[in-house]
Amino acid sequence: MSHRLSTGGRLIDRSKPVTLSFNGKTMRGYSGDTLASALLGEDQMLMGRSFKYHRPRGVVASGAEEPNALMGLGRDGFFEPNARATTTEVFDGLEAQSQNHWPSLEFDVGAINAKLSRFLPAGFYYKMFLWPRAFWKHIYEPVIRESAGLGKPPRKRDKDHYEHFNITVDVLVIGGGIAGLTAAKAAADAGAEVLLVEQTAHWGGRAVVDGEEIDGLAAEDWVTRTIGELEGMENVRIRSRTMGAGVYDHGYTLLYERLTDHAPDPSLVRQRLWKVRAGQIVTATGSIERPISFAGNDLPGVMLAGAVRDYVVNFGVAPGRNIVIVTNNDDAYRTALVLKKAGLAVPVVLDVRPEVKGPLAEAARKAGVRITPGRGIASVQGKSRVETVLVCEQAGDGAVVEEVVADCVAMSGGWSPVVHLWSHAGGKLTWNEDEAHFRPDPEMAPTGADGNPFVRTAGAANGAITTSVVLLDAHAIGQAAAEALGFTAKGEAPKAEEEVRQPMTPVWLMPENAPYEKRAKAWLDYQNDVKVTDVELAAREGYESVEHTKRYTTLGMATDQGKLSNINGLAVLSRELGTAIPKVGTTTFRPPYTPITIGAIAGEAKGDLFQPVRKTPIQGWHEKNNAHFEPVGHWRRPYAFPKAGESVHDAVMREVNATRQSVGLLDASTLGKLIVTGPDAGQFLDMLYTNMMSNLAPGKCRYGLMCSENGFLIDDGVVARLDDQTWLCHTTSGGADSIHAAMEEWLQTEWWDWKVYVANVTEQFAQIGVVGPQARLVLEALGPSVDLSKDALPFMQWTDCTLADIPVRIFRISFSGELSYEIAVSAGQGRALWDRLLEAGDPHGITPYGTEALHIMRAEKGFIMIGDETDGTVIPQDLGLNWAISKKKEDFLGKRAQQRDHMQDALRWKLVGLETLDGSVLPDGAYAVDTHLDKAANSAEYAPGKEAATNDNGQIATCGRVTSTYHSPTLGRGIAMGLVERGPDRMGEVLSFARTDGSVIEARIVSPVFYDPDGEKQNV
Amino acid sequence: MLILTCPYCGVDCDETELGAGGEAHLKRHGPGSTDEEFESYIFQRENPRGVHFERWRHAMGCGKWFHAARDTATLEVFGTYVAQAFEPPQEIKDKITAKRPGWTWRDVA
Amino acid sequence: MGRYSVFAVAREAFRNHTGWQRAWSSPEAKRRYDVIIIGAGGHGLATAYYLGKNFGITNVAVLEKGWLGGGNTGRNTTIIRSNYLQDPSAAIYEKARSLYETLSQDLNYNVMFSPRGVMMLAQTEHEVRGYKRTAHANVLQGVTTEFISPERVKQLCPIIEIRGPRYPVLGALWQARGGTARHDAVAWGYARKCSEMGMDIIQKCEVTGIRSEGGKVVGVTTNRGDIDCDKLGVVVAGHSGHVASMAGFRLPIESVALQAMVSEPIKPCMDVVVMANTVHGYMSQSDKGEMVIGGGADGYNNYTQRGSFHHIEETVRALVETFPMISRLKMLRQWGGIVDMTGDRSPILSKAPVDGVFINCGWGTGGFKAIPGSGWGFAELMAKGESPLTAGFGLERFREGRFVDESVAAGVAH
Amino acid sequence: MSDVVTALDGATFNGTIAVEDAGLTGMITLRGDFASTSFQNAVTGVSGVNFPGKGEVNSVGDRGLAWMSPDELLMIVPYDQTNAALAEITENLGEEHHLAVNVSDARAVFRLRGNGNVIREVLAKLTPADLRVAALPTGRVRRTRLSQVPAAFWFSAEDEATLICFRSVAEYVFGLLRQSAAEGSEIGYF
Repeated sequence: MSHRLSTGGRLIDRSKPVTLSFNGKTMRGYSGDTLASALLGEDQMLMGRSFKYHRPRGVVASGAEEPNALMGLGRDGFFEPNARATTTEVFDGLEAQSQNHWPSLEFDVGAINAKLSRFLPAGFYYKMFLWPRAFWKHIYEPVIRESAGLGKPPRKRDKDHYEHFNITVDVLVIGGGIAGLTAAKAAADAGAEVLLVEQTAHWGGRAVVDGEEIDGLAAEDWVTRTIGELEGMENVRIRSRTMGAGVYDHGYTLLYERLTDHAPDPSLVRQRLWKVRAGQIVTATGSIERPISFAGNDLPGVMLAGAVRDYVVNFGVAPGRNIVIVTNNDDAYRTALVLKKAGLAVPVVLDVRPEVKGPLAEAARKAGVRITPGRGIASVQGKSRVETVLVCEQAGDGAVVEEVVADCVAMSGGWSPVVHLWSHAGGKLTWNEDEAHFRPDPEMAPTGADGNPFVRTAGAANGAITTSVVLLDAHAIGQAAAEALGFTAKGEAPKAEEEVRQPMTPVWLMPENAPYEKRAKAWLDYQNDVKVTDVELAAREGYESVEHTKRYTTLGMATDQGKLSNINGLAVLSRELGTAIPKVGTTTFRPPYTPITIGAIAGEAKGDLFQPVRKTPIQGWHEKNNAHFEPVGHWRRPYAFPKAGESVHDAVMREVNATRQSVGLLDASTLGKLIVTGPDAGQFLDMLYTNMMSNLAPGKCRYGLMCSENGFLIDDGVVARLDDQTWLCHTTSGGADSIHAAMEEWLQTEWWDWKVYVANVTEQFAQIGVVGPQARLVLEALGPSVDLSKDALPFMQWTDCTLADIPVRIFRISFSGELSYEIAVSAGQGRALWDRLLEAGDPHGITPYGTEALHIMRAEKGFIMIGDETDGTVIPQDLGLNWAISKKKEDFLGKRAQQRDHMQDALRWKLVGLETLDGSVLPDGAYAVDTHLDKAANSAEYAPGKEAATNDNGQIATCGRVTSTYHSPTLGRGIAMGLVERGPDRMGEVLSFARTDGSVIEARIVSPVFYDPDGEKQNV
Repeated sequence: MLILTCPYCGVDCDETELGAGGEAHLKRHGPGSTDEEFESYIFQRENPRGVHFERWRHAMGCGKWFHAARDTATLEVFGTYVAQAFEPPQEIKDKITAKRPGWTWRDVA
Repeated sequence: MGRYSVFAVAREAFRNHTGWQRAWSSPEAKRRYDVIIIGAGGHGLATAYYLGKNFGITNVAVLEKGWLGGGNTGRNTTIIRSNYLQDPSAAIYEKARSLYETLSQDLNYNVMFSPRGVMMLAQTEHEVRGYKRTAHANVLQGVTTEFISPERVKQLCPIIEIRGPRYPVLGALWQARGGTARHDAVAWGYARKCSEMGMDIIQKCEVTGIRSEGGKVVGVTTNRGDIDCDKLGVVVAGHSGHVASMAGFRLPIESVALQAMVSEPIKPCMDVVVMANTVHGYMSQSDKGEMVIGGGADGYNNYTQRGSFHHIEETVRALVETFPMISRLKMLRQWGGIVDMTGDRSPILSKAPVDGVFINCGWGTGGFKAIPGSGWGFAELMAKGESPLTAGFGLERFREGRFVDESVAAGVAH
Repeated sequence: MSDVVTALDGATFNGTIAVEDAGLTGMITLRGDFASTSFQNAVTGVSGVNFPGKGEVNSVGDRGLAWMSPDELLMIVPYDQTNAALAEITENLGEEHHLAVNVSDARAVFRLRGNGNVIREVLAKLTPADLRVAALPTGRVRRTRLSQVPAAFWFSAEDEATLICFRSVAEYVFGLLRQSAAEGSEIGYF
């Protein structure tokens, strides 16, 4: 059984015991433990259930590669599913629950899947559940979904917060083992700015566990010394608990820093996402040990040999008392020695190599370890954990030659470099026959903006195995990285004794000729339950590419992203296909290296900071006065100002009536305001607007239209000429930035020889509309410095003056058909003027109104609204705006486009007014059905008893649609604007509009100007 | 995540400070052009897997448009230059020809 | 080739699954075919399948540079819907959706079509108007959709925050028979049937040239030699411009990287597909339990299949606002695909300037959902020279200014 | 002018650094030909500071000139002297092609005070710009992105920075800075 040893454990502090709960049970551990080591210390070998068969599973590894020990941590606003027990640091009060089982971890109904496993081979679902059709959605799929899915979903809003951090650095070194430290030191010594990060809380990686000797010091001491040196250097920054998550193009790298996961404190930042721009990146990410494929290799108690060693050395935890070791390489003997030293029994080391003669093996023999060459495991037996190991000849088919009682199996199938970060940005791999692993191909490195490599791998990640080689390699790589940035390298590599090793022997299946029954129990991907026979089946069925096999079997698609299973699976595939492994190819790795919290990706952008809210200078008043807001871009504009007990609709009606009958007040500050000035400004505006602007007289205003070069109407507004060379262009609220950008684009990239400057002064001014028959009286009450009478300031003119001693610019323009003034005032005094206007208007019952009243009034007047009458497919000619399209001008943006066939088509839908026969309001966006059956070959019923033409696809033909529709309080009926085929030629005709419920509503085609057609009201 | 150097500010811009503007060196066709010319001006675009010339705006910066010569397959940037040009500067063309033997500057239609 | 069924699986279970045959054969290319399709993705394979099924044309080769289904077919977020605004779009996407309903049975391969329902959230007044317009259009197009209330939204998808301070949910366009399918299975299922009909799917066969005589196509040149044909279908999302240039014509297309991501798997918590276009995010939950999230596309040409991280960041931001519970989930994997964007963001299914050559491309971000309809219509176009399903998507529309613009509806195509 | 207010109306926050509304500031956007001596004389004459080189900001007391683009400067003057300055520029330049507009009310100005490295750290949480001293020394202006909005900032001294954004997003930017400068969120990188 697994247990805590009485001594040892370099990372734990036995003076600091912690209490945690696992599935409600109280357990003890020590500060420095991982959740996995703490549970092992309490003999909690069973830690989870697998994805497909719900097999009982224990921890296999000791780090980020762990596939089995996934837990739910915390509760409510702090609950996190699928957390790796091997990378979770314990703290007092930690709550963990195992996953994917019902009702309990020990007894899981889902385990029935395991009994049925022979019926559930790879891709079984592609071949089953075909009939009856409806069963997939309603029966099969729900069952499959419920049994899959691992952790529970969080239910509460995340109570933690996160942030980002952007930096630029010369050399980024990822990985805090001896390779990372050496590379960082080498680059720093050359003078480069260096950032060194390590995903765990500790420095030194494997070397300190394995007790290597460097520069005559114990690795532990050498690491401490080197960290000290690095911390002392001005040009170096080091950061632990910070993982290299992803490498992107042009040196962009994501680092994932976990600040409080080991000591929760909601008042602090939980996780920080670093966005690093590095000149050179050194990935010293080490290597990962491979499991071996033998029957029963997924039983709790079967672990990686290196992990077994980690638990003993780092945490003083023994995964078992009788530990059988099975290996194909020398490294596992380190585990044997560590176990012996800890006083644990190692009944036998099964070494598949026919002859065993490496120095480490010799040392093990000396320590009294029995080694049996050429042997492997026929199968591991046990109910829910390892009980006996059946030994066989590796060369054979599994005939049992020995039976060994054991409670743990430590396996080592060799080591694979961690190449994920290298391949994220396009680095390629090469197959190393000697170590049977893929390593980065230096000839095929990811290249950056300058076309040169920007990622280098160092040490074990680069395929180096022994300490001495790792150090030499890392030193050289660190220097090379600095030199690539123009620094001059100096200094010697740290030294370690040359290590003699006996070559490893690849073992992809144990025993070599294992029969089906054994292969069907030999796991490749633990989490997703992919077995040797699954990959073989995929290959036989023609899913020959790695991508096909992965997707068909789900090999490597689990949350560990195949860190343990990829190579073994690839080997089985190549064996089945009879193709060499490198020929079969490898899969590309995608970011992140291990999963990162979505909240950390969102960073600060949540709640109030989710998106910017743009506020006008008068926003404060709106908020105080119960405005019902609607988002308009990033602005929030008042839709209406409901009074206590008043519905939004009633408020809108009241606002329209009050404005038409007396006077209303509108915050129009969001309107775009662009200054265009220069000798060529007139010529420029004549190109931008469809109508003529160069001949507008100073002091006057003109309504203008802008089209895209593709012909479509994109914006409209009133242009005022300020002086001989200067125009002020008003755009829609949404158009302010885009039209400004468009003007700059044309001036910079097409007409750069024209003398024109543009400035966006939208936010310099608050703009207030004073609208209605009493508008002039309100302004006059504020002692204007100029005469505002009909003749002094006629319609479509502007003037500078003061109102209530505040400097303003008054435009006499109208979007409502009423007598109306738009007053521009410096933003800093916008609120002051608004308040003065409210006071001055009080005797007239002045009524602030919102966007909906604005829309209704413009619709009553037949004015179009960009975004309602236009949708990116409408040209001004469609809207009866030909009067605003210059015939004289040879050219303007959109003119050529509007000459194309389809835009000249007589059958285009054109703007009309629409009046329902019953006075009701037409539905938004309703379509008029084409009842001209003669036009089409076919027809169909579209509403009870009604026929309509249909097109070749059997769709009912339409001849128009509603673009704006409102209840007009002024007319006391529904009014609408719409686009209708040849509409203006069909005045008086009644159209049928289809409701979504299949019924129809009839409306007559009328003029779009419903109110004051002769414009008498705005000219008073 | 590209980095491009704004030829006006001289600063290295993060992609998120920039706005992409599509193919560079297009010739405007207005009234008087044929339907084919106009279609190609508005819609037909070079879409090479390799050397490409494109427009960028230093949107979150000086607001100026500039051009970049970039490889769309490797994302290598051969250089950036001001937008007031009918074709890339000679040194950028030379640099590309050196790095991509056989490459020649097309005559922009 | 044996039929797939629960009985077949049971039978094989007792002989250790040794009896399964190859899902598709891998033959050497013949010298000549009636029709060659370049590209063994979903659209290419579906085209071949319907050429055989609907028109009896089976002397067909499908040439694939890499592995079948290895392109965007296997890189998308598997959403299937047809609630489009414009008639031509609604027609082809609804044809596709209706074919998906029975595709598993038709192909005898479970593509796991799951009509769990697709909702597009309206979070501004403008979107409300846009989606109501689409709902009205859909009624007449024979596409079943409805505009539903915020309460109904909450009921259908409890994890949505409908009272978000910034963008409260004002309603949604709901298509109950929209949903998802298993993307790889669609390609594999079509491939298996094509192979069964005697068509040749030739993988690792890269077309390096298109040969024509007197303005008519006569065949292709490949890394495995020349192959002749009467008709050539080009169905190579992400590489269309490249292949078109071999035939000597240009396309109104730019290729950009589009990104997607999945979270770690969790137990079922979301039974519908949700698209929130105001905040540019969409999400569904796969049968494995992963939250599948669609990201944005780069604004610049990019063939790296990687794309930029900030799109993921922007999408995730938006989704955390709308689905606060995902904040504590972890991103498992992100990836990119190359998508072809046309001038009006709608696809091109058209005769090409070269006689005998047909082009199917420009699906942008919306290709997967269209596969069966695209194959059906494109097969008809290739066989008969015209098809009502493809009529609106001809190349000439860009010259005439006759666009099929879906961006006009509040819903952006995904 | 008593009723003139800034967007933040004097808001301040003290965390790892001090964030303050800089109050009413006169700002003029100037566009013209930098090569023209008359243009140079006009703006230096009015501002009383040297013409800035590319990416530079020169200031003396409450007056300054910041390089915004190859043809755009931001002139800073006392708020109540803005119109006078404008008039003077217009007069000095006469017919010469240029643009000079008052943007004092269109912007919000923040003053960031504290340890210079911490100020850089706070900003680095929000902008992709390279904030190493070598890349952004005192007297150099950087126009960039602050989370989701455009902004410009410069160090007038190693322990004081000025940040400018659009008026409408002043509250958003204040919120960003407040969160990034929250106690306990120090990184200690720079």
